[in-house]
Amino acid sequence: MNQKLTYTMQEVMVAVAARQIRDGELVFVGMRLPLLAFAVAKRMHAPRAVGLFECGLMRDEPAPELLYTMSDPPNIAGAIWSTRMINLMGMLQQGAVQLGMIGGAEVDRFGNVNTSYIGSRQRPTVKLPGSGGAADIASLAGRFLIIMQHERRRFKERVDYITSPGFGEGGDWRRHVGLPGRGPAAIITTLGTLSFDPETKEAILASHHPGVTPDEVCRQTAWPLRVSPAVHETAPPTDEELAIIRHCDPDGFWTRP
Amino acid sequence: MNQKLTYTMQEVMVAVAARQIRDGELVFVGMRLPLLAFAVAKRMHAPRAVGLFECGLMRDEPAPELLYTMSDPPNIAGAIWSTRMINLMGMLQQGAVQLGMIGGAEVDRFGNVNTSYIGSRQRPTVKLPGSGGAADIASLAGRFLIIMQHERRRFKERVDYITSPGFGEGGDWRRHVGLPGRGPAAIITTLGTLSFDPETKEAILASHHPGVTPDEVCRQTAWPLRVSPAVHETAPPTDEELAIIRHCDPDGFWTRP
Amino acid sequence: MMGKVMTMAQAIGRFVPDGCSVLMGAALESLIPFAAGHEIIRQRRRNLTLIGPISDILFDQLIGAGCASRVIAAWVGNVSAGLAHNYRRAAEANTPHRLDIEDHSNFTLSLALLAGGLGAPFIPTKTLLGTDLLPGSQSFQLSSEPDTGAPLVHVQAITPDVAILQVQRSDREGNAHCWGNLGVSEEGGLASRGVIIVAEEVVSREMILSDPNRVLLPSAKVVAVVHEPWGAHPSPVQGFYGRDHGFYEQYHLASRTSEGFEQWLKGWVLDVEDRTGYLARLPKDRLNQLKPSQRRLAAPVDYGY
Amino acid sequence: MMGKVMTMAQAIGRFVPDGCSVLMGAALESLIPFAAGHEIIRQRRRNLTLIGPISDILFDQLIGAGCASRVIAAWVGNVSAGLAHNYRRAAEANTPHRLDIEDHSNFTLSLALLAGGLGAPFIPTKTLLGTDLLPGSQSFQLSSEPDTGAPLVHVQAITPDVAILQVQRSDREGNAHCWGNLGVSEEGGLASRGVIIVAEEVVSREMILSDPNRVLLPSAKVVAVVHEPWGAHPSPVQGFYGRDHGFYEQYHLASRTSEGFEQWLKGWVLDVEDRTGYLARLPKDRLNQLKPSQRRLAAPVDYGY
Repeated sequence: MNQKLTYTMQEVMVAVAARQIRDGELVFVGMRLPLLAFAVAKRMHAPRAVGLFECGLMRDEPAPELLYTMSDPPNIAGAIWSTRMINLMGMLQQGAVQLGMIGGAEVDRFGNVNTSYIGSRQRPTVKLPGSGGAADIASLAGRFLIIMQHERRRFKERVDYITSPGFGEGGDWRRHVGLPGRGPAAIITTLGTLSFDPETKEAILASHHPGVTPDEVCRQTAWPLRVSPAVHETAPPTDEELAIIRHCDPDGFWTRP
Repeated sequence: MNQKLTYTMQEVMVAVAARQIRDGELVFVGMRLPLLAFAVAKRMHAPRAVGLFECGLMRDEPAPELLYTMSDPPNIAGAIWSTRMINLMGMLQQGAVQLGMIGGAEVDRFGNVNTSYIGSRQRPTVKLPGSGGAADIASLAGRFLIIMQHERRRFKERVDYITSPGFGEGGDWRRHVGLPGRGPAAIITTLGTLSFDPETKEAILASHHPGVTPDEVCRQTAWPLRVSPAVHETAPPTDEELAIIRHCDPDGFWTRP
Repeated sequence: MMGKVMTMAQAIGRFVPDGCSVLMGAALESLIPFAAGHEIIRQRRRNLTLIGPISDILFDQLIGAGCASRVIAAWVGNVSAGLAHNYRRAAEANTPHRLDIEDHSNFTLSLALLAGGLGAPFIPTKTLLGTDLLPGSQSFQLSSEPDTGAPLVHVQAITPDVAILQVQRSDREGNAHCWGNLGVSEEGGLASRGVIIVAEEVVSREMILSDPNRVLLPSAKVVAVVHEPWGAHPSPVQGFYGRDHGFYEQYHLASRTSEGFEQWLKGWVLDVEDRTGYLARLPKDRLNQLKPSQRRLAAPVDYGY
Repeated sequence: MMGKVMTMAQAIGRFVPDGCSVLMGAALESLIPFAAGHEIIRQRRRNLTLIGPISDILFDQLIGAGCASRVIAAWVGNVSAGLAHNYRRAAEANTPHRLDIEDHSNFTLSLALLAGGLGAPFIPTKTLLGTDLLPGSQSFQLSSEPDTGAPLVHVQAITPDVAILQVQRSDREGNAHCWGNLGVSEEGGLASRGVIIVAEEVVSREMILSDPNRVLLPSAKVVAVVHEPWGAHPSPVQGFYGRDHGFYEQYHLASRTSEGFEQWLKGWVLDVEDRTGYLARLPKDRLNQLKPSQRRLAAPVDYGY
């Protein structure tokens, strides 16, 4: 935790992600920070948002306990639907899910995410776990958020392998390859928030978190990161947001590094 | 009821159909006579046969009451699986269902069945209800039985419309058009039983029911019906078979015309 | 904010406009939303596309009343009594008017709805190869397996405008429990743009959420919840009432002629204000006779942790 | 006739031969058949193809023990703790030996199993377009919509030799009740040639048949029923026990090196005779801590008529 700040960068990320959830939206919720973001949004500004969990669950109330995985018993009890994965994935492909959230090990200039192979596919330096449902969210959700650790080795000009498609090579690449979803809306990192140029689809620094300078963000990015003319400090989590986050994750399992 | 006989032709048909069910088989059971045949087979020689109902049910014991439709409450209570139709149809297409039974309004020389349009499709003389699941059974079951009223107007050289495919134009037509199931094993009628020539796939009179002559069967068939050299009288229902049929259909709703 | 709970008249008025496509009879011979169908007739809807695997006599009634211009189905008849007379008159003599028929089998209709719910353009199958259902149909495209060249049928996705699903119980948001054979209820609901839930009972959210595996589909799909006891009569609802076989037989006889059908329709639908009025016309004791004679409770299930 | 009920050793011995393809972890993070996986390791199976959407640490253990030559999965890791060390060693350094990896997403794996269960050669989708999962994969075929020319991915059907499914309760024939998130349990079981049911409880036929809508799949598919309480530990089973998060963390640390993994494997699998032996090694009171602190019974359901 930054010594001057009364919150962690993870808590900032949760608050920023939560603000992206609009009321009434169907949200493909992952684990960890996205799950907390869903809880914050529900209690703050999006009481009618509904969460989908790819293991086969839908909830309109966050689980009352901290979850380590989406299939934990508290997430099942009180769900509004407990079903087969394919039903939720089908809704995703139908276009019924407005927002999804994914993590990643590497991301590039156009928001493509790698969670599969670092190095070559044949003989990788690091074998990462793979897509899970992230590639489906990135392909099919109305829009999605990428939530990541901001380090120079992870923010690469070009990822080694596209697991979850962002804007590919930029421009209208998504339309060209046939992807239905509109692509990433933002990359929410430990240092700031990146949005995408509406034309070129290149990632642009939109805000830097409290205590972080735009220069620091650029230094931790391996391509020449464009900085928005409107760049500003990320609005820090409010007391109310923090209270919800800490209620959900009292021991800081996900939010205190 | 034939005055000399102590059973109806429907009861003969049920007994003949029941004998086609082998122990341990998965059987796509329709309504009416096939349902009774399943009950007879279960209690006689096929105790491990399992019945599939396209509405979404599987049973390894026949329902304890007379059914008017397969979704009647006594068919649901005590089922071994109550599910979605597509799961049962999927098993059918997988090749997991060895036998199916269908009815029909018209049948032809090669066992094709029409339950859709008599006359032209554009302006039919009679609009029949359609396939239901019969065309799927005929397409996909390992083998199937056709159970029908034997009348000259129904046994036609060529049906007006193929709803449920038999052997098409004969020979290896089924393989040629790509149908996975092996086709009809028999036509069980109010007058006799027809099987199919293994090469030409033409229907052949295999047995005539008690009190019916081969000639009568031929007269009620609109194409020159071949008679098997081994043609014989259908073995009548045994007392045990009759007892089961009458236990299941005490008022003769399906078995007394 | 107006809630989802409303009368049948309101639900049909708002969500089943002229010209829309509507899925009914998804469970097959049980849970058929007859009360909804009768309200559609009373509100004199026109040019509907009726979608359903088999519909027992519900589609026949809607066709006879002139509500439908198109049917996408595997079977239209009277399951326990025989042919569907209005369907015949429409197909054979354009009475009361022309009807487009898109023939499916039960499997292909369920695949079409499955594809709709999955957001897939089609699903391939080997059923119906060689049959007369394929030529000229918009529902099917002939294709072949890329590797082997073996013939395939691509069943095109169907996405109805609205599905009307009868269930045992629902909460006020449309979180609903349904049991018994499901037919294409789940696929059909997921494929449709909106779902009208017709419930024998409207119960608490807590009751439904006590058993999320029993929930039929996401309430986010549900646009209306109609509390309509006996809404499926004469079809059965497991745990609530059995099938009224005689009613089907009676309809079969009455609808043999157009005139007979008109009279039947007047007596059971048009001259009746709503489901309560309909039920009042049934012979005394009929409802009691159809009620379960025995409870058969499902074994307890514990979601505790 | 020998019945279906047998020990885990018998079930694995008979139905999971060397070289077969086996589906496990179908529900995702819950109901993972760890006891079955450990028996596979003890019986030193080789050249298995492991199939599962995500498998939490089960596939990592089987890979580290040298049982697998191929993995068809969307994700292999440690859900609450991070990367899968044995999976990394196999993919990065062929340790203990070479591993073929067929990458899926969760959606495509579920479509592949759905297609398998439907007897369809493939199902088309728009997911994964433009990604590096497609080129060179046997699982996918690029295609396009006939009408529009829009790109499509044909996900090829998967039909595992055997699925191992953990459930709450089963009768002796394999009629089984399962609740909680189902993942690809149903599709996977239907797609497989045979199913091994691992049940927390073996109960009467009457109990299962009292609720046929809760039945996971047809018992005709089931080749073995293994009564194995705590068979899914450290993964959770709704109504029976929670997730043992610490156990995953412990495994994560222990398996960082090959030596550490070998030692872990010796202690928890190889030097243990069966599940009873495994459970005896858990810290005193661990099982009690994982038991539900509260019952949460599903609302009653009446199948009466």
